[in-house]
Amino acid sequence: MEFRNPQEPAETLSIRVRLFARYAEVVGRESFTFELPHPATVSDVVALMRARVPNGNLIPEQPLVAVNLQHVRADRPVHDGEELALLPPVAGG
Amino acid sequence: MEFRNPQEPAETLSIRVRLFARYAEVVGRESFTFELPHPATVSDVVALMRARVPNGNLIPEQPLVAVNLQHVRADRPVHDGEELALLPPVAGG
Amino acid sequence: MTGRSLLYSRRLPEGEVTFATRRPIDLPRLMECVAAESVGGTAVFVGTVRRGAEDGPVAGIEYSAYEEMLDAEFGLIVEEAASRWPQGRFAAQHRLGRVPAGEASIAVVAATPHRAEAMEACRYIIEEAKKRLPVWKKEIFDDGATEWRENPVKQADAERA
Amino acid sequence: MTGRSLLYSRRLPEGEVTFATRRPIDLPRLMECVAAESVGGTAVFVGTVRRGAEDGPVAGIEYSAYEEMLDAEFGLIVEEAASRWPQGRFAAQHRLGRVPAGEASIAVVAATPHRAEAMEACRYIIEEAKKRLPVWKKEIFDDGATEWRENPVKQADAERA
Repeated sequence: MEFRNPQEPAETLSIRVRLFARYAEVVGRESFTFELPHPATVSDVVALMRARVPNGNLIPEQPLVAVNLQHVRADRPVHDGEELALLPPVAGG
Repeated sequence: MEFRNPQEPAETLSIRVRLFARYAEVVGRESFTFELPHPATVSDVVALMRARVPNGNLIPEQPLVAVNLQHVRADRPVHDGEELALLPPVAGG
Repeated sequence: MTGRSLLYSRRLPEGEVTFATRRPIDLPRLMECVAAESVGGTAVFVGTVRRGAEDGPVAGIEYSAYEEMLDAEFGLIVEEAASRWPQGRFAAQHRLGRVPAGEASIAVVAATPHRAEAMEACRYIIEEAKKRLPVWKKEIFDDGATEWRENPVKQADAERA
Repeated sequence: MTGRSLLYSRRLPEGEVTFATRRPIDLPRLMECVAAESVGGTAVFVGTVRRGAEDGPVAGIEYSAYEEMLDAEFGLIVEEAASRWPQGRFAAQHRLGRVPAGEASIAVVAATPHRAEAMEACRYIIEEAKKRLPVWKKEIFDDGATEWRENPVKQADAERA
């Protein structure tokens, strides 16, 4: 029988991943939503995506990632409902 | 009786002095022509002008001078018929 | 809020010029934005799509962006410039979508009381923009072939995040 | 040849734009002059007459020059820039006569394949122009008073000649 403390975060995290430019092109889509067990980090989400999505392995193991419009580190914990943006090396200007 | 070698330069130099901006304003004219004995340097011409021209002493003893559109040093010899431009400190742009 | 940002001088009314634009860059308009009685020097940088690339004649470049983050990151860059050059007035645009060869993809304008700061601020903004803005480009060649182009990344920058 | 000079990129037809001008500076025209397929970066500096000077509100500045030497000296500066940045294309104008506050007195445009050189070349040209061009300015205040203004001269520069 499962006991769950209501103060604790959900056991399962729902994370949306957005892909841009070349990354979107290689996997043929601009976004995915993944469920994964709590706790998880940015790099866990990336690893899951690389394993699950066709051609996901063409995306680097440590891409630039932004959450809430800011760059984040690979070891940052992710929270339920967050959106991760995977950014290819930039090429503005 | 005077003997003069035709290969030698004229005994007297005729030099035109042009003045610009503040220098022209202080002496009230934009050009003068001076006669002075050969040999002479740029600084001899400036000294003559400072002595002869009303308010000439308000022009510095060593102003910037250009001949043939190029800056020259105060000890440069002057040649008959040359034009010396006396340039106040520049203020372009 | 895609492509609809304020930015530029903090003294300008919001929304006058948007940073991201799908139309040709309007440099005279950007220069009007920064004009002021206090301004003695205005420095501008304009980046243009070059026709002659390494792999053949380029017809144009298709620029795409993470637009919300583009606005946010450019806002940060302008804030940084404004704190380094408090009297500075700044305006910029980045064009998105297809930009034909010969046309401008980015313009940065920095105006300050004296000339040295204008040039330094302009350079700061363009260098940071090149490193940080989430913009990507795909070269389109005359024969229709395309190729993603990435700016050279220094290791130190890659590890910054 | 007063005010009628060639200059600019050595690749431009002579006489297209004169360096010294008594009309408002035409920046779009200068930028057209340097445009080319090879250009990836264009840097611009515009110097503007400031309204707020130390001694009161400035209505304008009266610029005068030794015009033949202005052309020659600016030609030298452009030659120097062309030898340092052989792929560079350069254009510039200096306005003479009375320039009202808020209007441009000088503009320098430098275009190169890549951005760093464009900004460096533009800066080289404007800094040399400020030090070397035989141009003088008289500030005209709102009350009609006037005052000659000279750029600060470093001793090393004064001794150069």
